[in-house]
Amino acid sequence: MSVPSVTGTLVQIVGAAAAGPLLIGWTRQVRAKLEGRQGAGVLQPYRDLRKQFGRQSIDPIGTTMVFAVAPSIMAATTLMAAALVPLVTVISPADRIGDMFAVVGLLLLGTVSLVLAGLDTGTAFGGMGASRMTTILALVEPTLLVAVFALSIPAGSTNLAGMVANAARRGDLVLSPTGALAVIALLIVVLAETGRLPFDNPTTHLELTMVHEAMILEYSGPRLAILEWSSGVRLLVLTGLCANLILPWGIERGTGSVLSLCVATAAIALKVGVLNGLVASFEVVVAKVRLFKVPELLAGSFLIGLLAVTASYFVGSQGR
Amino acid sequence: MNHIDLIIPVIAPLLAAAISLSVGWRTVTKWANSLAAVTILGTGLLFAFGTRSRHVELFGGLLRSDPLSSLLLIAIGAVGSLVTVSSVDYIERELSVGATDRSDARQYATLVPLFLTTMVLVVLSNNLGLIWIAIEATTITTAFLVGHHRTRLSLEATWKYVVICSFGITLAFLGTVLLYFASVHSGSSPADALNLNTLVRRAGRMDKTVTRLAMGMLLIGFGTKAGLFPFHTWLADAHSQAPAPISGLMSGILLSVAFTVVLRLKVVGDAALGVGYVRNSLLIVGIATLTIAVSLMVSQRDLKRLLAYSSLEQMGFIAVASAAGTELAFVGVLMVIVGNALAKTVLFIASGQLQSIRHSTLLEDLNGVMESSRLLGVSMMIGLVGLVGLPPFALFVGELSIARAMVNANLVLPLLVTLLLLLVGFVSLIRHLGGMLLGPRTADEATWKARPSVYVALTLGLSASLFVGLVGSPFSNLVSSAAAVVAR
Amino acid sequence: MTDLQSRPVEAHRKEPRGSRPLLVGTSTILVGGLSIVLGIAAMSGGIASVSISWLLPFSGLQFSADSTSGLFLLMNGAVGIAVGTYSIGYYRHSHSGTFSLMMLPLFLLTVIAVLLAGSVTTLLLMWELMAVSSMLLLLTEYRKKEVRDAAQWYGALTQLGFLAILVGTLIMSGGSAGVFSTLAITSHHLSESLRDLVFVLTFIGFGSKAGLVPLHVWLPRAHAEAPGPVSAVMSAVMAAMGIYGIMRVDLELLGHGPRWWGVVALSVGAVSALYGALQASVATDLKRLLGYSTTENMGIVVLAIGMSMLLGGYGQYELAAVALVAGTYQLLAHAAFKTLTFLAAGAVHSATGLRNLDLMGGLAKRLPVTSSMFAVGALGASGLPLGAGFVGEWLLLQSLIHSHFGSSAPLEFAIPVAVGVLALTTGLGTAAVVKAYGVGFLARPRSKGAESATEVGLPMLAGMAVAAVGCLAVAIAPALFNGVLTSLMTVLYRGVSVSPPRLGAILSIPGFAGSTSPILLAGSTVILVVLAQVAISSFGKTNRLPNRDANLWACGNGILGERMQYTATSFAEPLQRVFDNVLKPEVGIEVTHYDESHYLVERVRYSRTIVDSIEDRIYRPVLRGFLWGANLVRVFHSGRISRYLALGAAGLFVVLVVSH
Amino acid sequence: MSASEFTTLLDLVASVLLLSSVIIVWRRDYGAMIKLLAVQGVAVGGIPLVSGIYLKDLQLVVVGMMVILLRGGVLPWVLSRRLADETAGSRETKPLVNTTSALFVTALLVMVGYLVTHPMLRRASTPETRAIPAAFAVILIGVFLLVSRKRALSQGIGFLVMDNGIDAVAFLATLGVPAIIEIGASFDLLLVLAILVILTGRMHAKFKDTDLDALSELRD
Repeated sequence: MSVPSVTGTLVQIVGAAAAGPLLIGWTRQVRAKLEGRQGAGVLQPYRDLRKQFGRQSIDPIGTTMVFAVAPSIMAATTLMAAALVPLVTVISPADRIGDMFAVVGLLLLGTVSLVLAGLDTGTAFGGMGASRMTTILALVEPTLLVAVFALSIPAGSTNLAGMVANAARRGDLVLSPTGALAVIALLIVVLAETGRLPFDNPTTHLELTMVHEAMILEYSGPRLAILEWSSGVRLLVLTGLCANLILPWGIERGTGSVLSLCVATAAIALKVGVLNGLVASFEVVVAKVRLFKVPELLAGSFLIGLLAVTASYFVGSQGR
Repeated sequence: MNHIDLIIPVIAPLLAAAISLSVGWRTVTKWANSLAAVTILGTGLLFAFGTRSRHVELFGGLLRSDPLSSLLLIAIGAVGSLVTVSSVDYIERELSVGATDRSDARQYATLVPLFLTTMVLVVLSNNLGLIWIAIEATTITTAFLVGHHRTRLSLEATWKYVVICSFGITLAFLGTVLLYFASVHSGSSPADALNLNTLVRRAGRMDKTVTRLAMGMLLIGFGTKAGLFPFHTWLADAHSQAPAPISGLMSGILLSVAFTVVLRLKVVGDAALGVGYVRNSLLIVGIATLTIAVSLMVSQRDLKRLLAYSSLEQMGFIAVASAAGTELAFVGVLMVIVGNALAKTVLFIASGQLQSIRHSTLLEDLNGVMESSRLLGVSMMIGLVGLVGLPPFALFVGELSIARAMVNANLVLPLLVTLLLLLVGFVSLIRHLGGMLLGPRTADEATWKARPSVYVALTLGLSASLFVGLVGSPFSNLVSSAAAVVAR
Repeated sequence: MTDLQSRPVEAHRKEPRGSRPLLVGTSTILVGGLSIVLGIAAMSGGIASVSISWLLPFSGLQFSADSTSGLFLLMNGAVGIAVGTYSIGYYRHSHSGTFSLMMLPLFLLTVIAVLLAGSVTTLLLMWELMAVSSMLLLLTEYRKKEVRDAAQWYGALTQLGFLAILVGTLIMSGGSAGVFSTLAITSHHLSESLRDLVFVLTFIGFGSKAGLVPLHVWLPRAHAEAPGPVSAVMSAVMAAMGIYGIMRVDLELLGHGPRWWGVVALSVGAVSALYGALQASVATDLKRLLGYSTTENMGIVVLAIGMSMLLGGYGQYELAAVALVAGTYQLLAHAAFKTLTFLAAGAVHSATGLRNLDLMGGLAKRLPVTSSMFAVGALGASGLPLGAGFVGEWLLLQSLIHSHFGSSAPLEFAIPVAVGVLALTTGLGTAAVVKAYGVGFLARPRSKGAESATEVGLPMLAGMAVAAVGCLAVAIAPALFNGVLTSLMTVLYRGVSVSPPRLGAILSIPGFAGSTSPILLAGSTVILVVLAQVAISSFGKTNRLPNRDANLWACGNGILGERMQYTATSFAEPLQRVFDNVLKPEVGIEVTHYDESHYLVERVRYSRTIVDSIEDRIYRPVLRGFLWGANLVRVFHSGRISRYLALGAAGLFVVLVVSH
Repeated sequence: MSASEFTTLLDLVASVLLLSSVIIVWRRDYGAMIKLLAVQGVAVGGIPLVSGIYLKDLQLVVVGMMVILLRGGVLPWVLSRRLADETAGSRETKPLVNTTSALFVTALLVMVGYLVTHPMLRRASTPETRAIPAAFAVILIGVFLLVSRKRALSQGIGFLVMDNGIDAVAFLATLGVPAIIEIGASFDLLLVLAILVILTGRMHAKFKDTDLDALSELRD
């Protein structure tokens, strides 16, 4: 466990934790501009967080520990993911602790805790959000795993560092049939997982359409702040992962110098920024699909992932 | 050396019958009947485990005793003892409610030991003609036992019983005649041309076509009494209308006794015609019998008919099993016979108790047995476990041995078919009997009390089956050597 | 799913019943202890083979044990101890018969005997004894119709399975008593087609015990209707015996077979896993849900075994070992978490009289310990990290990902499908346990029974605690099982030297990249959660405002009623809609019109019941076919003597014709 | 007795056997049927009697006398006792097969009898064995009667015809089975017939009819 590798990991964690809200602000700002609005500025999420943290915590009557702990689990799993996903460096010591399955599982664990919190309130909204979220997550997971599977075959490993390193080494992974298909599938899933359009509208409070917001309707104060912050970090981590799989350029690959770390950080910031800008623009032009259309979308992405795997067997078999 | 003791098991029940006929239904009658049955059991045990040679003959080979006949004597004696003991309670109960009168009781007490005599004679005869006479005599002695109740239904059952059985048995006589013809023409002396040993010895030289015809007639003819297709149609009616102890005797042992005749004939047939003919006949007849039995069990509504068809099922099963023809197969067959005899007798005795309380044999009327009498319910439950071939009872050992033998004889396909049919029977039995025993009670009545003698009979029957199924020697040695008698 | 009416709380009806539960519980614990001792002895190779010729006439008994038996013995023992402790408390309240009570330790004894069986005939006898004793256990509350129905289904399918095993193993042994040690050699001399037949038959037979689709139909019924401790042993121990059989006969004794064996096992496992998970995710009866989850998990195990067979067939023994370890580990995990969840479900039933999730709710407050126990078990069942089910699934995915089947294109397609199926299974399984815990234990009570529940007694809690410790051990300390699994490999892969996956603090597979560390994941996550909690509460502190209780948001409509909560049915509705084509729910719409006019509707009644569609599609037609055939025979037997005589005459003619 | 006389006598016996059976199928009047049955019984007994005289075998003569007594006398007498109590009419009113078809079937059965017994003739062709086909046809006609008649009494008659046929086969093929067996079998037959007659009586008392179609309450 060398100093540079530990530094890289720490940079990742701290950076992700710090920049999560910024990313939310950025996407909102992009949307506002594209919709012809002024927008609240990219730093608005930080201001929101400060306000929320200053508020009094409220325990809704009848809720249990689950409700109280869920935000913390959400935050903890998100941070774990930030540590495990190679955003800045591929030589992280955390890499051996958990591979892609662990990351997927951890994120799922966070979502599950939120679902339970939604059920714990015993309101119709909480139950509704929980039920819808459960349906989505049950369907998201296969797609996610198949996409990961596709990408891990050329890399020969399910550890993310290995996958990203492989992408960096090959350079043209995203252009190969496997890579392209897998990344498309992965992107669709990330949108679903992070509650973006067309799966969930992150800004809605209409009971007919909301999913994520319905579950956290009873939260307020510091707990809500933690939740909002976590979802920002999540978005960052997942889009960052996608970005690095598509364009692994600039990532730290073991030289260990301060310069290369800085370059890597800048690169990932740029990549995430651009990617999310694209996502935001995409969100402007699409509408949320009906809840019962969601499975179709996910089935489609599952199929794409499956094709990616098959392609990887036939195309990638010479490479192994 | 003259083994005059061979006629003891024939004489003892005859004496009992004479006593019953002369004095009617009295205490001495009851004792005499039970004693006669116990004597059969005792002589059976003596022949089987005594010090002298196990193969002996009497009257120039007319009667003989070998391990197979000893085993069957034991079975007849055991079932007979259980039945005669429980008959006491049965008849007393009927007398007390006026369901029967004293003259019918006398008839009953006379015919039961006569029936035992005829079965013993079948088992001990070594002459096909004598066997035929004895088998036909079982029909004669049981006709009025089946018709004991003199109701319209029992009359119907008796008529069918007598006509169908006589028809079938008459064909067996034709077969006997034809075999005699073949035997005489192969050089046997007319006096012992029908002696089974002679038949086996001469089999090679007998005319094939005539023998085939004769064997066919004999199989379906004696198969009648064993409840085999196509003459199985009398069975359920007779068993369901007969008084419960008689059903127990018929279902538990008469069928098996008749079946061992088929087994002994199989030896002759195999020697004369090669293994194919009898084997295929047994397979066809056995599977047909099984199919019919389980089909009629599926939606059966009458307890005694259900039990009767279960006997039919067992007969079909052992017919198929006999096709394998090895010693292990016959070991299995004999274990099935023993296990079925004990379990079936217990269940029939218990169902007699149920019938006398609820005045019905319909399953829907006999619900909630466990609730009404824990002891009766539990013994029927164990009887059921023993009947469907679950361990640790004798039938399980039988099924296991049969499966082994049939695999060994490359009869995997018939085995699979048979087992699937048995599965249908299994499901029907646990469905109907399970529901009857465990289901809720609709009748409003106090807890039942039966006589201790009934419980003694039930307990003895079950423990015997458990012992036979679990522990090996000395009983298993007897079964092995009995199987060796008819094995190739 | 079916009984929406609340059952009266029968649990408290009977008075405590003296020392008998204590006796039963203690003897169960003792049998469990015996099993563990035997297991350890077998593991260390210390059990000499014994043969008893005077029992079981004509076949004799033969006992021996190796590490495969040892592993299952240990598992059986551990479950026995947990269940034994639990049942001391449970039977004190239950109204079950004394007879079936006594069967609990006997049942475990028969399981031990199955595991020690050293010949085909011994195995068959013990297997059937196990079936009988489990049947009697299942019939504990025989007065209920559902229990009798469940017993019927169980009886029929277990007997079907037994017959398949009977024929299969006997073909393998060539009709002999079949001592295992010689069979392993002689079975290779069988012809190809016979070996195939053996495989198919034994796979069917053992699969029915493991509850694999389509022979699973007994399982949700039986597991739902049996008392809590019985469901626990049936699911954790008896279902695993099906896997034991597959391992013992199909892997060890039969040895390598053609590749399609592996494909069959793989497919059956995948279908079972998916179907079980799907049914579990829409079930509303808690124990039925857990029952389907057994099918799901056994499916995963068989999938792993199939994968192992396939990999072995392609000579990739390292990965084959990984797959086999994955399956075995999943089996261990299943034993731990399913014991726990069934015991907790039994505790809930005993405290509330409820099994229907739609009527539960609010139990986390009323049964705090039971609820957290259930949560631990449910986490294990979900397959998420930190839970008991994670390690097994991780290993299985690894073996899938690294497998490579050269030229076989169909397999190249099959593997990603298997991954997808596994993932979908995990997703649905997670949905199922989220529903079970979220709807059943959280929020507010939906019925009187749930409202008045009080925590169960100490023995039951202790029993659950034992199982919970097992769950934790499986979840975070796979290193504990390293030795056990390694020795298992040596038995099942005789003659092939493989290095099994290393299950240390970090899991890794020799020769392949990829690792994960359950213990570090769990540790750091827990630390982070604690830190986050501290952060939240310290922010609250700086403002010096204490937490405030507040009413739930009811759209300004006053207080929320219990009826406004989501139920298990409504929770699963979207999923059910997605899988409509598979589940085929029965929908009934009943419209009542006003008498005056047909155009005015007074009331519309809508009902939607989920039935087991396999039961509906496969079993009902088969049963109908049987009944139809039986009816033909019945109609022929019309009671007319002339017809009977004609039948006999026809027989006579056949004889006449055949004889020529 | 010369060999040709013996052959003629046996041929006569065979003709009587066959003819009586055919007429039994033809007739529906019980009285006539029973008389024919008695004739048939005498014919069956005639076989050992004739053979005994021809072979100068006293035992066969005795057996023949006994058979004539039993089948020609006792059994028909038992049946006719029953007939006397019959009030539902002394005719088989509604057989399952009408007379024309029945006769046609009988013709077929005679042919079958010849075909079946063909191998026995091949084996040993003596005057006795040449008559076997006729006896065999009688058996089959008996079976046919048993199956096609619906009244209790006519089933008894059919049964007896069949048994006569078998006994005839026995005597023709082998000059009879050993005496002890012949006696036992005859005794059995007598008892069975007695039982049938008693049962017919009871049936009559219960049902006021002996139509066997009424006997179909026992079924599943």
